[in-house]
Amino acid sequence: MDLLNPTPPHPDLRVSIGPLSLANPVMTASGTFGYAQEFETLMNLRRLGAIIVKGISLHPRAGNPPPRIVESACGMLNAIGLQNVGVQRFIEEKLPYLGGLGVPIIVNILGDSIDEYREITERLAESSVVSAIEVNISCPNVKKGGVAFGSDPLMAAAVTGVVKEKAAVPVIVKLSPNVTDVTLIARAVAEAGADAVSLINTLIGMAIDLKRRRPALANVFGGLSGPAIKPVALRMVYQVAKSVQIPVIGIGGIESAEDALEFMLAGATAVQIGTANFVNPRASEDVVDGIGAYVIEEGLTSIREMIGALEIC
Amino acid sequence: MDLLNPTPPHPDLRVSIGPLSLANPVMTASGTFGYAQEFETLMNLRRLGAIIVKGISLHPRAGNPPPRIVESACGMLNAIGLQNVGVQRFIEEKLPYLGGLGVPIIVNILGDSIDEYREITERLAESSVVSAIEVNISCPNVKKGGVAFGSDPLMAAAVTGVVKEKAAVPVIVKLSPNVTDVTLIARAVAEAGADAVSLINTLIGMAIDLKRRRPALANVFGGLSGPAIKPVALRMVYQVAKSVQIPVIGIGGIESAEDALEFMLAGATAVQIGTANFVNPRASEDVVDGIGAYVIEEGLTSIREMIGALEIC
Amino acid sequence: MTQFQEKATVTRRELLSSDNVRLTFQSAKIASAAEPGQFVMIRVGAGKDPLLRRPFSIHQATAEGTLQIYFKVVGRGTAMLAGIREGDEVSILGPLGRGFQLTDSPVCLVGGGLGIAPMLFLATRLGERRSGQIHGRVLLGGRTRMEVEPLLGDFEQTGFPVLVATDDGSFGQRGFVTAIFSTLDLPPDCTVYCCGPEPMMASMAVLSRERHLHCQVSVESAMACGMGACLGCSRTARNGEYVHVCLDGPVFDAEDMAWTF
Amino acid sequence: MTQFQEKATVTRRELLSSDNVRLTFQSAKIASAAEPGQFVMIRVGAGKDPLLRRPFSIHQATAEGTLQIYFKVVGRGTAMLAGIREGDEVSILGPLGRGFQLTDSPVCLVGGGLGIAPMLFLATRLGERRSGQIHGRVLLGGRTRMEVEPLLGDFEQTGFPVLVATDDGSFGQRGFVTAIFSTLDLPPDCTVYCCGPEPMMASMAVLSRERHLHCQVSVESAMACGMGACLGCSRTARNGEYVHVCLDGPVFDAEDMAWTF
Ligand SMILES: Cc1cc2nc3c(=O)[nH]c(=O)nc-3n(C[C@H](O)[C@H](O)[C@H](O)COP(=O)(O)OP(=O)(O)OC[C@H]3O[C@@H](n4cnc5c(N)ncnc54)[C@H](O)[C@@H]3O)c2cc1C
Ligand SMILES: Cc1cc2nc3c(=O)[nH]c(=O)nc-3n(C[C@H](O)[C@H](O)[C@H](O)COP(=O)(O)OP(=O)(O)OC[C@H]3O[C@@H](n4cnc5c(N)ncnc54)[C@H](O)[C@@H]3O)c2cc1C
Ligand SMILES: Cc1cc2nc3c(=O)[nH]c(=O)nc-3n(C[C@H](O)[C@H](O)[C@H](O)COP(=O)(O)O)c2cc1C
Ligand SMILES: Cc1cc2nc3c(=O)[nH]c(=O)nc-3n(C[C@H](O)[C@H](O)[C@H](O)COP(=O)(O)O)c2cc1C
Ligand code: FES
Ligand code: FES
Repeated sequence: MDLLNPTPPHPDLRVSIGPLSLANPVMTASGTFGYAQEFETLMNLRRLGAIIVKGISLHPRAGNPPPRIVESACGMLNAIGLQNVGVQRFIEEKLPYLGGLGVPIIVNILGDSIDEYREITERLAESSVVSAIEVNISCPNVKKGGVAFGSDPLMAAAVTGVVKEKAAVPVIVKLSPNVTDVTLIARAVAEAGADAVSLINTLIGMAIDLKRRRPALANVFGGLSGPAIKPVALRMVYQVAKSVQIPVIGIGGIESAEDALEFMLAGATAVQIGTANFVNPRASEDVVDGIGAYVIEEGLTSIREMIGALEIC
Repeated sequence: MDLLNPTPPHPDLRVSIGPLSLANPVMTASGTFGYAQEFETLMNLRRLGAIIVKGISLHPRAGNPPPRIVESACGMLNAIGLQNVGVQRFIEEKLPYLGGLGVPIIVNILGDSIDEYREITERLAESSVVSAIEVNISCPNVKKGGVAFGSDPLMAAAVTGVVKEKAAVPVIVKLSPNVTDVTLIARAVAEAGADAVSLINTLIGMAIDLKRRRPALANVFGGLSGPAIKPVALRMVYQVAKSVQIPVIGIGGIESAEDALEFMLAGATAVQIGTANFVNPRASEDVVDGIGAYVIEEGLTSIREMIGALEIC
Repeated sequence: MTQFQEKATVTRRELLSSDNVRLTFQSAKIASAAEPGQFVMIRVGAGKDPLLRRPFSIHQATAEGTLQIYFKVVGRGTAMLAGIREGDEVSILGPLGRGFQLTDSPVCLVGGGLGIAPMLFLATRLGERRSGQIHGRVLLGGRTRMEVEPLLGDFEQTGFPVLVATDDGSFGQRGFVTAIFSTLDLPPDCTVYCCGPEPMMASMAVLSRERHLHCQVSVESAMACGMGACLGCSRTARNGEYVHVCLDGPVFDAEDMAWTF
Repeated sequence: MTQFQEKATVTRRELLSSDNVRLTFQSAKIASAAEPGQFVMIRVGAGKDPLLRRPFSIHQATAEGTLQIYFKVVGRGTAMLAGIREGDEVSILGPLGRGFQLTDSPVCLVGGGLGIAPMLFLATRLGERRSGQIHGRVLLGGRTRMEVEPLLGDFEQTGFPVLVATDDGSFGQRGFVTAIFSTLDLPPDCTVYCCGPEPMMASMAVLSRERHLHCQVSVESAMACGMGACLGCSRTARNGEYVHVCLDGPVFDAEDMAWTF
C-alpha cells in the first residue's frame, strides 16, 4: 500500500433484508422514482442499495383524474390512483433497463383481490431481474383493496401468505400508518411469512381550495408524505422493530443521511427515500454518501452497528 | 343612521355548539393557551368565541420529565404529560379570573378511570363559570387512560355517558386521530349523548437526537401538532362531519383565517387554535378578524353559510 | 435527453412591474441544452417549506449559459423567489419537458399574460432560423400596459412584427389578443404557437381549428417532480386519457387536449 | 408584567466572529420594559419552517428602544437569523421571564461562551446603580480569543474590571473561567451572577456553595411559547419538582436547581 496515497476508507454499508444482501441500506420509495430511468442523468443509479419501482398491478391503470397533487406544510398530498402500465408491459418495457443496472430491483405490487396479488406474483416469478417483491397493502387512494388489506391483520396475513407462496424472491410487506396499532398488522404479516416489513406508506389527508370551495384533489382524499410525517414514521418504525423479528425498512420524510440514521437507530435495517427525490433528484445518492461519511467519522466497523442502537434511559 | 359615517358592517359570526351560543367560532385549544391570563397583555381575550383551558385532572399532576418538547418539520412534538394543578386549585385559583372575562370557558378534563371522569365532572358542575366540558379521551402521553379510552368505541361511549350524566353544561368529546376509523368513535360518543365532538388531538410521533443516540423526548413518544398535521385533521373533520349529526369542532394546524375557513367548509361549526398560539400569541384574535373580513368581502349573511359548504363534483 | 441539477447564480433581477419579475441566471449546462417551450424547476428557499420546486418556462437561454425566467408573484413560492438578490444561488433542475416543434413555414406566436414568458425564447430561435426573411408575427396580450410594454423591445429584436392588446386598452388595442388573431390574414401553412390563461388557450384551439391551422399550446398543471417520476401532473386529453404535462408536454397540439369553457 | 409582540427593525448587524453575531433592533416597547436576565423569543423566518420562535437573552437594552441580542449560529434558526440584513424586520416577543435580582452589595459576574450575552445588560445596570463606587468584577470565558475580545470594550465601559480566560490561552488566562473565580478573594456578601454552558454553571453552583456565596444562574431549556402557556420548558429542581424556565426563570438560585456533572 502506498502510504502517501492511502486508498480512501471504504465504509462497510452492507445490510441484509432477510436473504437479500444490499450494498447499502438506501432504497428509493415506490411511486417517487418512476422506473428509475428518469433519474439516470441526474445521479448514479448504481450507487443505490436497491431500487423500488412504481406500484404494479395485474392490468394497466389510468389513475385518478387531475388534480392529483397538492403541496401542504412541509409535505404534499398525492392521489395518483396507482396509475401504472400493468405487469405485462412492466416486464417487457421496464425490467430490461432495470436489469442492466446491477442493483437489486424490488417490485412494488398491488391488487384489488387476493387473486390479483397471486397472479401478479406468479408473473413476476418468471423474471430473473426481480430481487424482491414489496407488497403494497396500504395505498389509501383506491376504493377497493388497499385500505381494507392494510388495516385488518387477517386480510394482511392472507395477502402475505399467497404472495409468499408464489414468490421466488424475498417478500416485503409495506404497512399503512392509518391504523390504531401498526404492530398488530406487522406481527400478523410476520407470522404469515413476510421476510421484512417496510413502513410507512402515506397518511390519509385532505386539502381544500378555499377560493373554489372544493377539495384541492379530484379524489378528495390523498396520501400525505414528506418531512411533515417523519415523526409519525419514526414512532411506528420504532414500535414495529420492537415487535417483530424480521427486518424493518423505514420510510417517511427522509431527506438526509441524518434522517436515515435516525430511522436506523429506531430499528430500521434499511430506509427508503420518497418525496425527497422530487426536491433533490440526487437525494438518495446524497444519503448513501452521508451515511458512508458518518460510518468513517464515527469509526464504526459497519453501518449495522446503528440498527436499533437507540439508547433509552 | 349617518350616511356619511356608516357604522362599519358587523359580520354575523355567531355559531352554536349544541345549546352553547358563541359570538364567533374561534376557540383556543387546550394546553396551548395556558389558563388564558398568560395572553392578556398580548391580545384581547374578550374577542374569542371561547377559551379552552389546559387539561384538568382530579388530582394535580407533575407531568413528564424534561425534555418535553422538540420541534419537527412544520410542527412540534410535546410530551407535557398533562401537568396541571388539579381540579380543586383550578376552581380556586384559575376560574375566578376566567369568569371575569365574559367569554365562554370550556374546561378540558382527563382521567385515568371512568370514576375520575365522573368525579371531576361533579366538581365542575358546582361552578357557574364553566360553559362546557371538553373530554380529552385522546391524549397519547400517559400510559393509563388516554389512549385506551380514545381508541375503543365502547370505552369512549362509557366515558361520554358518565360525564354527560353529571355535567350541568354541554359536553364536547375530543377525539384522537390515532385510530383506524375515527368515525366509529365519533358515532359511539354521539350516541352516548355528546353534544359535540372536537378533533384532532395530536398524532403520536417520535424524534431522535442523533448526536446523543437517544429519543429527543424523555417520554420517548410525543404528540405531533402544528401545520404538519393539518391535512390529516381536515380529512378526519370532513369524515366525522359526514357521519354524525352533532356539531364538529375542527383542530389541527390552524394558523390563519383561511385555515379556519377550510375546516368550516369541511363541516366544522367552530375551530380551535393550538400550536399557532406559540408562534403568534395573537393568532386566535387574528383568525377572528380574518373570518369577519371574509364574511364581509364575500357578502355572506353569516359565517354559518360556510359550515359544510364544500362542493364535491 | 440530458437534464441537470445546477446551482445557478442570479446575475440580474428586474422588477418589470409591481408583480412581475425577470431573473437572469448563469446556468451553463441547463441554458445550453434548453429548447423553446421547455421549462425548469426551481427551489425557492433553503428550508423544508415550501417543500416542492416551482416550475417556470424558459423565457430565454443562450449557448453562453444565460438563462432567464419571467414570472408573476402569485403565492408564497414566487414571493420568495422575487425576494432573491443578485449574487444569490438557487438550485435549478432542467431543461425539462417537450418544447415547441420549430418550423420554417410562417408562424404566429400568441402570448397572453405570463404566457408571454416562453414566447421570447421561441421567437428568438424562430427568428434565427429565418435570418432576414420573416414570415410571421408575435401577438402579446395582457391586462394592462405594464404586463406587456417592458418586454416589447426584446420581442422586436427577434425581427418579428409585434401586435399588442390589453384588456384595459392602456397599451395597443383594447380587448383580448384572440380578437387580433381573428382579424389576421394567415397563410394556410401557418403554425400557431400559444401560451396563456386557460380560457385564452381554449379559444385559440377553437379559432385555429376553424381556420385549419396547426396550433401548439404550452399548458400548466400542478407538479411535484417535473421529470416524469411522480405522475402527478396529469391532464385530460381529448380522447379521455391522461397525459403528463412534464413529460408529454408542456407543449401539446391544441387538438389533442380537452378544453373546458 | 406586560409583554409585547413587536415588529422590530434590524438597525445593525455585527459579525463578531465567524459564528457569533450581534444584532441591534429598534424595539421601543420591549427594550424599555426589559430587565437584565430576561429574554426574547424571535421568529427567524417568514415561513412555517422552522415553526417555533427562538429564545435569546437580552444582551443590551436602553430606555430609548435599542435592543441587542448576541448569539452563535448552531442550527437552522440561528443561521437564518444570522443572514438577516440591516433594515429587515422581525417579530420579537418579550420581555420574557424572571431576570436577575439586582443588588447593591459586591458582585461577581461570570459569563462563559454565549453565556456572556446577558452579562452585558446586567453589568450595565449594576454599573449604573453604583456610579463611581465599583465593588465587583466581570469574568468572561470562551474557547478562544474571538469569543471574548470583540465584547471586551463594551464590558469595560460598564466600569467593572474584566478578567478573561480562554480554553486555548489565546486571550487572557489559559483555562476555564471557573479557575479564575476560585482564586478570587470575594467578600462574604458578594452575589455571583452566572451564565454559560451547563458544566460551567454546575461548577459555579458548587464553588459558590463552598464559599457560602449567593449564586444566581441563567439556564436554558427547549421552549415553544416562552410565556408559560405550553409547560414545555421544564427543568428538574433540587427538590425533584419541575420548574419552568420561561416563567420561574431563566434566572434561578443555583442552590435550587438539580445539576448533573
Ligand atoms: C410548465 C409550467 C411553466 C410555468 N411557467 C411559468 C412562467 O413562466 N411564469 C410564471 O409566472 N408562472 C409559470 N408557471 C406557473 C408557476 O409555476 C406558479 O405560478 C408557481 O408555481 C406558483 O407558486 P407559488 O408558491 O407562488 O404559489 P402557491 O402558493 O403554490 O399558489 C398560489 C396560487 O397560485 C396557483 N398556482 C399554483 N401553482 C400553479 C400552477 N402550476 N399553475 C397555475 N397556478 C398555480 C394556486 O392555485 C394558488 O391559487 C408555470 C407552471 C408550469 C406547470
Ligand atoms: C432563555 C434562553 C436564552 C438564550 N439565550 C441565548 C443567547 O443569548 N445567545 C445564544 O447564542 N443562544 C441563546 N440561547 C440558545 C438559543 O435559543 C439556541 O441556540 C437556538 O434556539 C438554536 O436554534 P437553531 O434553530 O439555530 O438550532 P436548532 O436547529 O434548533 O438546533 C441546533 C442545535 O442546537 C441545540 N439547541 C437547540 N435549542 C437549544 C437551546 N434552547 N439551548 C441549547 N441548545 C439548543 C440543539 O439541540 C441542536 O444540537 C438561549 C436559550 C434560552 C432557552
Ligand atoms: C407521488 C407518490 C406516489 C406513490 N406511489 C406509491 C405506490 O405506487 N406504491 C406504494 O407502495 N407507495 C407509494 N407511495 C408512497 C411512498 O412510497 C412512501 O411510502 C411515502 O411517500 C412516504 O415516504 P416519503 O415521506 O419519503 O415520501 C407514493 C408516494 C408519492 C408521494
Ligand atoms: C404543548 C401542548 C399541550 C397540549 N395539551 C393538551 C391537553 O392538556 N388536553 C388536550 O385535550 N389537548 C392538548 N393538546 C392538543 C391540542 O389541544 C390540539 O388538539 C393539538 O395541538 C392540535 O392542534 P394544533 O395543531 O393547532 O396545535 C396539547 C397540545 C400541545 C402542543
Ligand atoms: S410532475 Fe411529476 S410526473 Fe410530471
Ligand atoms: S416555553 Fe412554554 S411554558 Fe415555558
